[in-house]
Amino acid sequence: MRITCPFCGERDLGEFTYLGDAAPQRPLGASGVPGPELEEAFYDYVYLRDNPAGLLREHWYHGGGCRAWLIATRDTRSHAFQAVEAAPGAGASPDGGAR
Amino acid sequence: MAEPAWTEQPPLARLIEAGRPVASADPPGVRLTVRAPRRLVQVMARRGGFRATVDAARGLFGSPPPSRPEAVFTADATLVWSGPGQFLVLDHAEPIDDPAAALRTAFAGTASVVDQSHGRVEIEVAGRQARAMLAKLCSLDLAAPAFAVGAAAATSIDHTNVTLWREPDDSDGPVFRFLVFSTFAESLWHLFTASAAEFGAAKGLR
Amino acid sequence: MADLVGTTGVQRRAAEAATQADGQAAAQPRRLAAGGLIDRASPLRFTFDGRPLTGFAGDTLASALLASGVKLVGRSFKYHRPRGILSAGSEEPNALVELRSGARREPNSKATTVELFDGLSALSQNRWPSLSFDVGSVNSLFSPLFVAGFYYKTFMWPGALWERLYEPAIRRAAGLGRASGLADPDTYEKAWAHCDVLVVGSGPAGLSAALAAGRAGARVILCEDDWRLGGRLLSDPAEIDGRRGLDWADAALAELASLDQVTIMPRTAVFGVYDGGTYGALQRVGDHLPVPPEHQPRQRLWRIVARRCVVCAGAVERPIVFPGNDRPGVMLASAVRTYIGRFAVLPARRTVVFTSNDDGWRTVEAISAAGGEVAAVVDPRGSVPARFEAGSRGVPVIAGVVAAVEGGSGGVRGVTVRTADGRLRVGAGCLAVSGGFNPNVGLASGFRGRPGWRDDIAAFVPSGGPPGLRSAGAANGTFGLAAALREGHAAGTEAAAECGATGHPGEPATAADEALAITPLWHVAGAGKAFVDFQHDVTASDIALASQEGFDSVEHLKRYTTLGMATDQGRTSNVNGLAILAAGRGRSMLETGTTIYRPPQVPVAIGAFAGHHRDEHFHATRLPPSHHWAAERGAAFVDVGLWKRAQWFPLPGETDWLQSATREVRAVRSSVGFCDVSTLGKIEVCGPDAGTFLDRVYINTFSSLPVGRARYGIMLREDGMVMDDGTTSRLAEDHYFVTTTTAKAGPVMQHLEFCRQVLWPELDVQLASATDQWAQFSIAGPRTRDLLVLLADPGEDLSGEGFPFMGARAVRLRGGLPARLFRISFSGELAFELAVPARFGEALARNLMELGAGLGVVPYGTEALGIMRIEKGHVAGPELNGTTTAGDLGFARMMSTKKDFVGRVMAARPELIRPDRPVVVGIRPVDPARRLRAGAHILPKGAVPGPDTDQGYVTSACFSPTLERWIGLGLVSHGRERHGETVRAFDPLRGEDYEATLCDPVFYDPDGGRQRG
Amino acid sequence: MRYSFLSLARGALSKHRNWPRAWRDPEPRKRYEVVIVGGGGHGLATAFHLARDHGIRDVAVLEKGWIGAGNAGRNTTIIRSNYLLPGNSGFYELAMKLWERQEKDLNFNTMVSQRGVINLYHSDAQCDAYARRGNAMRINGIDAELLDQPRLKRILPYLNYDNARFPVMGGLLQRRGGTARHDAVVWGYARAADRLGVDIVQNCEVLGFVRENGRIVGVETSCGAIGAGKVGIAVAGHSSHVAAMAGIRLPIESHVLQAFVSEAIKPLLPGVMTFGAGHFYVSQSDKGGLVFGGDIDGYNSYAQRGNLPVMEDVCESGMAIIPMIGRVRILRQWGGIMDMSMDGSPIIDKAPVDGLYINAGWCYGGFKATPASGLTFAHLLARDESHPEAARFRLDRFRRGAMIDEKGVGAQPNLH
Ligand SMILES: Cc1cc2nc3c(=O)[nH]c(=O)nc-3n(C[C@H](O)[C@H](O)[C@H](O)COP(=O)(O)OP(=O)(O)OC[C@H]3O[C@@H](n4cnc5c(N)ncnc54)[C@H](O)[C@@H]3O)c2cc1C
Ligand SMILES: NC(=O)c1ccc[n+]([C@@H]2O[C@H](COP(=O)([O-])OP(=O)(O)OC[C@H]3O[C@@H](n4cnc5c(N)ncnc54)[C@H](O)[C@@H]3O)[C@@H](O)[C@H]2O)c1
Ligand SMILES: Cc1cc2nc3c(=O)[nH]c(=O)nc-3n(C[C@H](O)[C@H](O)[C@H](O)COP(=O)(O)O)c2cc1C
Ligand SMILES: [Zn+2]
Repeated sequence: MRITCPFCGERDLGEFTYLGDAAPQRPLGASGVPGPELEEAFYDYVYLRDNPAGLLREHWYHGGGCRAWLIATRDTRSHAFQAVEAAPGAGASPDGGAR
Repeated sequence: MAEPAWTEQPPLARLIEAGRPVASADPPGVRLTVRAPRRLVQVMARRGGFRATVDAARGLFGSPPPSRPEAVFTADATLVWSGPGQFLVLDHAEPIDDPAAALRTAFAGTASVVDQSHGRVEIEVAGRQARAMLAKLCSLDLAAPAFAVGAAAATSIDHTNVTLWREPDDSDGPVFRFLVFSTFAESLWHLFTASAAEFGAAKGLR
Repeated sequence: MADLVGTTGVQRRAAEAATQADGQAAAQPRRLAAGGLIDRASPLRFTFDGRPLTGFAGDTLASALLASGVKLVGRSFKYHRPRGILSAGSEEPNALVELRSGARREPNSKATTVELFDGLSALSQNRWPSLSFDVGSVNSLFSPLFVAGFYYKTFMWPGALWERLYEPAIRRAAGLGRASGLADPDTYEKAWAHCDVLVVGSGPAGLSAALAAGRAGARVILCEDDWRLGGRLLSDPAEIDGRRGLDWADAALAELASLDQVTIMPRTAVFGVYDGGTYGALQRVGDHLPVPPEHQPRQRLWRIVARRCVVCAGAVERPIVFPGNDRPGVMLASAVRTYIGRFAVLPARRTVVFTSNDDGWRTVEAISAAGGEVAAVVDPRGSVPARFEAGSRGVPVIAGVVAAVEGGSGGVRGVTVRTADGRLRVGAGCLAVSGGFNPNVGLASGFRGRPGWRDDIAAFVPSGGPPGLRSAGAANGTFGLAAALREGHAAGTEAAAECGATGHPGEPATAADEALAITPLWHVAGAGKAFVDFQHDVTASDIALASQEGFDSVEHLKRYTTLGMATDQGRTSNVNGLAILAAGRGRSMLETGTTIYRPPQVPVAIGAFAGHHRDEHFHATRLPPSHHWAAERGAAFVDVGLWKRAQWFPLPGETDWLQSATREVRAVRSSVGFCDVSTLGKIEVCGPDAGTFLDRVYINTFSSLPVGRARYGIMLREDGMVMDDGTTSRLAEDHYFVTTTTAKAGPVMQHLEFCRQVLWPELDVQLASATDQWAQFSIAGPRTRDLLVLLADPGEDLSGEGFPFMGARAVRLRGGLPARLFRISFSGELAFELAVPARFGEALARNLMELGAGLGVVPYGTEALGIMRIEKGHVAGPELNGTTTAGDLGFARMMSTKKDFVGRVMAARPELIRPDRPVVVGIRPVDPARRLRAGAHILPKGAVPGPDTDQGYVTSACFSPTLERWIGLGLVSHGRERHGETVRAFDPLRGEDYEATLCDPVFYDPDGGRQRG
Repeated sequence: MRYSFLSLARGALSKHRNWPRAWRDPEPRKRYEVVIVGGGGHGLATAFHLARDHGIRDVAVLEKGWIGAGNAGRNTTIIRSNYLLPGNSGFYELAMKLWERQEKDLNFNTMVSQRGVINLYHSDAQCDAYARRGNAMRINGIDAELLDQPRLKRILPYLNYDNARFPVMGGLLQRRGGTARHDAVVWGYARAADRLGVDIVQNCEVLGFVRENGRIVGVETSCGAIGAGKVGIAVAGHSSHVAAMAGIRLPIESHVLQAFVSEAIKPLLPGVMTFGAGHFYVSQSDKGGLVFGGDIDGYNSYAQRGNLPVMEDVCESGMAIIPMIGRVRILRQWGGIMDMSMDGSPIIDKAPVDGLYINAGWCYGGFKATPASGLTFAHLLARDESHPEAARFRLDRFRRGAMIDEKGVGAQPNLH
């Protein structure tokens, strides 16, 4: 399998590690003091997955390369990649110019 | 009272004396050289600070740092891309207390600066058969057009991270430079020499 | 080199007679006097079952055996039937041998692909005591019982006998060759290659494809399994562009060699296609030599990254299923042609050709041209195809089918032909069979694709397939030479264009067109065993039985009968089997379908996939800065992840580790010692938001940590379990220095990058791994300060006030070396961690030894380190086992309630805060002399062992030199309330069962006075 | 017809013309009391136990392909009960006891072969961890032995003891562990269930569920709608896919696990061995092939095939621990779709929707579970309450925090 890192270009699967579905959003990411009221939301975030047979947006880490976290769109039936973007905070971004 | 003696341990020195013999070819197909340590500083642009970092670097080195996987050769330094928004500075600046101090001031507020002078070992792989030998270690396409002089990459060899770039060719072929993690250096050196053996390899320190 | 095109049969017979005269060739009675692509100037000696034989350079083992008149080569899997050589390629099901001897022995080697070398030795397989007399062949007497799936129906009673009697018997009977049982003495390599167009196969189609793509300017790699390129052109007379096929091939190769964008790889089989245009290929670097050349591997595994692939892998001829079709001497018609044309071997003087298609008639021509006698051509279609009339003049043609074969292990003696009006017998030493051709669709079906079916050629052909891959030539069902040339050229041209190559591909080569006319004939019913899968002894009636019992989906058929599961993967048998199933069920071939195609196309040695990763090079080795110094001192080393760490430093006279470790601990506790802890993960966390960032990843707070101070911290996974712990120091407003455990350095770095890049991109933080930059030593013991003052610059204030407990800052050492000093302790002693630039690590060790000599300084290893942390009650790896919460480890109160942090919410789930959870306690055996072992379980005193009485276990244990007894830590239910309680330590695995007392986990320096002192 | 040596001999005389189908090929009826989705080992075993233990014979097993087309037909056949944690120990030991009597239960030789399973250890820490596990097994009445190096050498003399990267120190042995013939297990359950009246319907894919005021009352299939009193899902790698048809999200990801088989060779390895310092486990099939595998590929997949990095990793480990297999050739490589749960342990529970029951989350360990999975799932379907040995496999354990995490890697399926 080959993954095209937006920073490094096309690389072999061996350079990447996988985390999984990129859809779940961490409840209350930024600030504030979460309490029990968030348990359900966190349970969903940590444990439940759509696990589709088809297109999946997923987190990959280019640990064997530039150390950027990536968000790839891949078909889980064919392994074919449709797109690979950088995670919002990869490099120095958010940034007007190049990363 | 005895003063402590701070003799610096040159990288891989032991192995190059005790390296296992390899087929001799004349001229050798591959030349493996462990480069003398240089100042090595990792510069990481702050959030939204890449442009400012580029300007600061231009001021320091006379040319902008790489913003793509490239190595920039300036008058007295080599700037190697090491990831998005960051690069490595390799030069011969006088070893002072804190090698990174000067750069830290220069990049104050625009980039974070970390000294890696002892964190990596610089190895050069050159010679007619350098590419054939590296094909055994490196999954990248190092052929001339695909990996031109000045191209750089952050990749891995034997599951360990390396930074590599291509220097201008010399009389008998391409020249590649690697930065490998110091604690992995001996392991990788074995791999390099074993892979070079069939082509006849010359090994040395510089 | 002379060849046989143009020389007539008469000349040939004369020539043969001539060579029979001089004895040399008599050793090879079946060798033709002239022709073939062998080098008669270099004869090669080899042995088969110990019998000395000779062949020539350019022979395969099979061709040399045939030349020497050897017919019987092996025994079949189940019935141990005598078998000979069926094919001339990697589809061979019968002629399997044990190649080479000793540690280099290779079982199941196909004689038809083994390149002959001088001194080669081969043994026949799966027979005892000998090939000609094989006791196992009694199996065939019981063959009425040994039908498909018989073992599922019996051997059930008495149950106990299965493992003891039946199964061992089955196992011994099964299997084929014997593995060497010795470590493989040869080396293997792996390598990467990149190209635009990968061409698989170098027959007319492959050469045309490579030429077209190469001329167009694409980067081309041409892989050919065979050592000589040319494909069928090596075997069949042909005319291309007005010259001899072979000459055309040589010219094509010369042109390809002249294109520097083209790489030609002989002896290289493309065995599989993987995602993203990655192809696996095996290069046999040294297999054609007795031993590989120095510094060269036996085989090299290539990962070829290709944007396009043109598969020109040709087609495999299939036999016809009829009674006795497995006799030695029954061969594929095209194989007979190959032995004649390429190897100058005439398998037998008299041959019967049995064919259902035109291609068989080429064999008739070839045999006659070689001076052999075609006793008869049996073709159910009856008439002679027009274009073969000339070549087969005078050969008797019989409209019928072969219904029986005479002969035994000695080989074919004759055949019985069934015609419309009765049976007749024809004597012959060889039966050449052609049931048509199966294109090699394996690669094209590599992604579990299903091939399509073409009635006109009665064969499965590629349909769809992996992205970027296309097939051409016989591999695509295009059997005619002219068509194969055209198709190959077209495929190469398109592939190159798709890669952006703009050059001119030149013109396709031309040849006379000859389509394959075929009337499929799968199975000739009749008395006697008719084999479908030769190697696994699957017969036509096995297939009927499986179908009758409901195993009629192709996959059930395969699994029930083992059809196509042998080392040839059914290349000669699958389609015949499917056809028989289809006929029986009245289904079409397409409805019936094929089983799934899987890599590898040709079996690949496990060693090749391993490459150099074996023995001590299985994984990379990581060495801390003081490694060589420690080695000089004779330290014992232990593997911790990839690291080699000094475990203890034995002194002369010390006989076991406990003695050394105990001494080291005592020395530290009474004076001072040091330990290289550089393996701890070190991460520089920089940027204005570094503090906030750390607040969110740790359960406790770091934004409030003053510059110059260190703090112990714990981070959780999002599921609330403890992930890692370590000390973090604040070196500047915007600069923290985080340390992780040795094991978790990588995962923590990845986690922090995830937090930085994905969870909180708004935070301005940068992360850098500094693990390799610093040599960090722990220096511990009451005299630590006395040692440090000798080392540190006089200007540095190391007093209790000047450098308080948990202080952390950059310092300068005597001689001007810059360093970092942290006053942290995991031993319960006054202790510092001192970090110097890594290349000064050895110097630091030497200096500490010299300067500390007067203080009785000792270096200590991981054993002493572990003992002291247990004495002090510090949790480590065994307690941070991924299923413990901060509360379990006694850090409940460290969890800030004022902020969000990773894992906070999930950590509050009811089951994770239950009062009866196992929590960290101290444990010591009641009997002070008794050894405590980690892994022992804790039960209530006197309780009967059982799921309900199992209350926890010992996580860490050691002999405490300080308390002079074995102590340990454990995770025990309600542990905190039970200090002082006597429990049962139950360790049946090591035959131990004793009483122990639960206690406070901090055995040493409970009030922390010493480490603060 | 009963299977026995006698019947086989009789068959021989009649040229085997009178062997009946191993199981019928029925047209699906309009309605069944219980419909099981998935004709793998678990689905078929469930049907068998429903019919035999609970007298519920109005049962259909719907299989989208051929029975055993999924993981049951492609697994490396290892059976063992050497688990550490409460919940797993009892359950897998129940399975082991059922394996030991399976030939009798099914009148089918599934070749259960208790040749032993050894997990190697390479450090003192690993040794202690195995001691903990082995002791837990003993406490649960399961056989376990800790082998030191000398004893290990006697059983596995050809391991790389001399110049291994990671020293081979010993192993944890479960003698009762071993292998069973995977396809035979499927066929055996199918035949036995069929003889009790269960309809096994192949080439019948479930495409959706039929609901009546909130309750599941049947399934939509490629062969039309089929009514059901209760529906049990046992579709392994497709669990999320099928559960989604009922609007349910599961704590499961589907991942590909590869396996490999070598050319057949004469007996070489006695039992099952797993390499603790790499990713490699191996046994030798009755046919003589070395059947081996390692870690999952690590990315979500429904493709039933894997890639080279894992294949190389597995072979590197194999060579490292058994240097003599270097010249043994890999014959075939395949993959299967694992239902990897968030804690590495299975789920046997009622679904949040009435009338629907879930059997999933088996990861790469569900073959050995097959008999117990069938028995306990049948119990749940018949009685609407968990079988005591499966009581901890409830879906709500994640919400409560009662994960059963043998590896301690947390909610990341590709690490289990
Ligand atoms: C390579 C590999 C090695 C393994 N090794 C081992 C091992 O050594 N030991 C061990 O214990 N376990 C092992 N496993 C795991 C084990 O095989 C599985 O956990 C177990 O087989 C799953 O249960 P099952 O047999 O019911 O699943 P399956 O056999 O997969 O049955 C599920 C069935 O449901 C069918 N299905 C899916 N969707 C639908 C639908 N919509 N409608 C109808 N039918 C449908 C599928 O076609 C399939 O036949 C291994 C798995 C693999 C892939
Ligand atoms: N009935 C017929 O008329 C008939 C049938 C089949 C072939 N042919 C003849 O065969 C030729 C067809 O040409 P072609 O080029 O398509 O086939 P070919 O058989 O001439 O060449 C195929 C080549 O591919 C190689 N190969 C196969 N698998 C490989 C792999 N996995 N990796 C590397 N190499 C591999 C083989 O060693 C062989 O050299 C024509 O001469 C045609 O006349 C004729
Ligand atoms: C225990 C076991 C043994 C196997 N032995 C063989 C074998 O000897 N020959 C063979 O061709 N395949 C063998 N296979 C692989 C199967 O042919 C098949 O590839 C696998 O079951 C996956 O099915 P699929 O390839 O049809 O998808 C074996 C599989 C298993 C699980
Ligand atoms: Zn990258």
